Amino acid sequence: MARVLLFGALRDLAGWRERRIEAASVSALCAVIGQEDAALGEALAGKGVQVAVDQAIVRDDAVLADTSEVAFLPPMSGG
Amino acid sequence: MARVLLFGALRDLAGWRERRIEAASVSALCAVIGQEDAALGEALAGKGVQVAVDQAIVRDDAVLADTSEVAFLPPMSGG
Amino acid sequence: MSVRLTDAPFDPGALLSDFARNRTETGAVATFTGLARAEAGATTVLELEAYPGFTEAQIGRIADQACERFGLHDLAILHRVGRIAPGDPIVFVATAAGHRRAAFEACDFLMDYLKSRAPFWKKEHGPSGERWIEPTAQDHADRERWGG
Amino acid sequence: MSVRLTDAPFDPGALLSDFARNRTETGAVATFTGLARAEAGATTVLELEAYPGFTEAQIGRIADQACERFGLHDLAILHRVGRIAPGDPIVFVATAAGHRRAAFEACDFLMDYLKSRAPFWKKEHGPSGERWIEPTAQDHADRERWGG
Repeated sequence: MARVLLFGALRDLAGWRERRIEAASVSALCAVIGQEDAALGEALAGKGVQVAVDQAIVRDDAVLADTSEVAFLPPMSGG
Repeated sequence: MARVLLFGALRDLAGWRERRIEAASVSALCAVIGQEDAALGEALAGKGVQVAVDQAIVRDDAVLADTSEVAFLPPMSGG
Repeated sequence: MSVRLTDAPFDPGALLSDFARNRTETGAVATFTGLARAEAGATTVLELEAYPGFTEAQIGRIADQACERFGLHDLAILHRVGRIAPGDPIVFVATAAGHRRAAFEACDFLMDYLKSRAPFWKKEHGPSGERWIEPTAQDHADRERWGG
Repeated sequence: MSVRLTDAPFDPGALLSDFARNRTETGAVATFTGLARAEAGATTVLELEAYPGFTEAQIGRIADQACERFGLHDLAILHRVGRIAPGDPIVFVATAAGHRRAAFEACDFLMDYLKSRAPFWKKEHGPSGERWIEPTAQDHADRERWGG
């Protein structure tokens, strides 16, 4: 099962920061999450949200392994 | 007699840093200095040399008092 | 070159002292320090979140770009995470170059990147609640000055 | 606002520590430190001369202009005079503003002025003798970016 991490506003919306979820790809993972929490599913597909698998930015069709770390990154702002 | 100050390359050229010289105006002062040291006189009239009387930048026809401090300022470079 | 995160308060002056020391060919050191603003009481605490490992790596890539683009001799970036009180430093960037134009521009470039592209998420806590901050239109426009 | 000359070595970091402390509405502090370069052994000592009183007053006028033009909260300028060894700081400029663009631009503006218009005279001493330094064409072009 992939290790799923949420950051920023996504974490507040979901009410969790980290979970293990079974999915074969990023898009499949988003579908699983969306079935359980429609608002979160919509937010994950929202404008400006990037996805990193094992700390590299990927496209939505990226394949997941059992040991993958998947992070959903809303718009960033430092400094 | 006015107190005359030289800075930067002008001081090296003249071989002095400060002298008292009698003159009624800046242009008269330059003439007095030029009679004694032609190279220095030419340098004082050179491009980019500014003149300050009592720490304010003036034109060459500025009048001098007995207590005036006259400074010849070659091109500046800090930092 | 140093890129670090810290969850403890830091003194930007101590970082500059270290950074400027023992440089005999560096004519120019520019720094930027970002401080948490109180916004006249509207912000009581700023909360900064990073993605440990990923955040440093992403900043490191931009730091490499800056070194090459501006011919830097060195740079240092320290970014605070966690809960930050008004007046405390959030970020410190220092750049070293032969001449001042490169040092200034590289520092400016790095800050524009940190403000709008670096993996941080920022929440303001205040008397009227909390809100997540996103880069402003100005932040995006600032970054676009550099292309890419 | 502080504008000072010193004939003793100084630590730019100590100045930044003081400058950045106790500011709860200043989001941005930019600094510039100019260091004497060894020029690979060609320069053994840099000698900086000022016109005491006049020099501080002239810098002060430009500092006032910078405060108004960029809406600064504060600024500090310390300029070394006398004989300066390679690696030693020559000048330190710090600017404080609400946001980073104003802090960066004011710091840049002040340095362009100091390089080409402030009443200092600079001589390089090296193994091949000594020479007076005048502003470069680049220094003049840099200053002209700001008008006036």
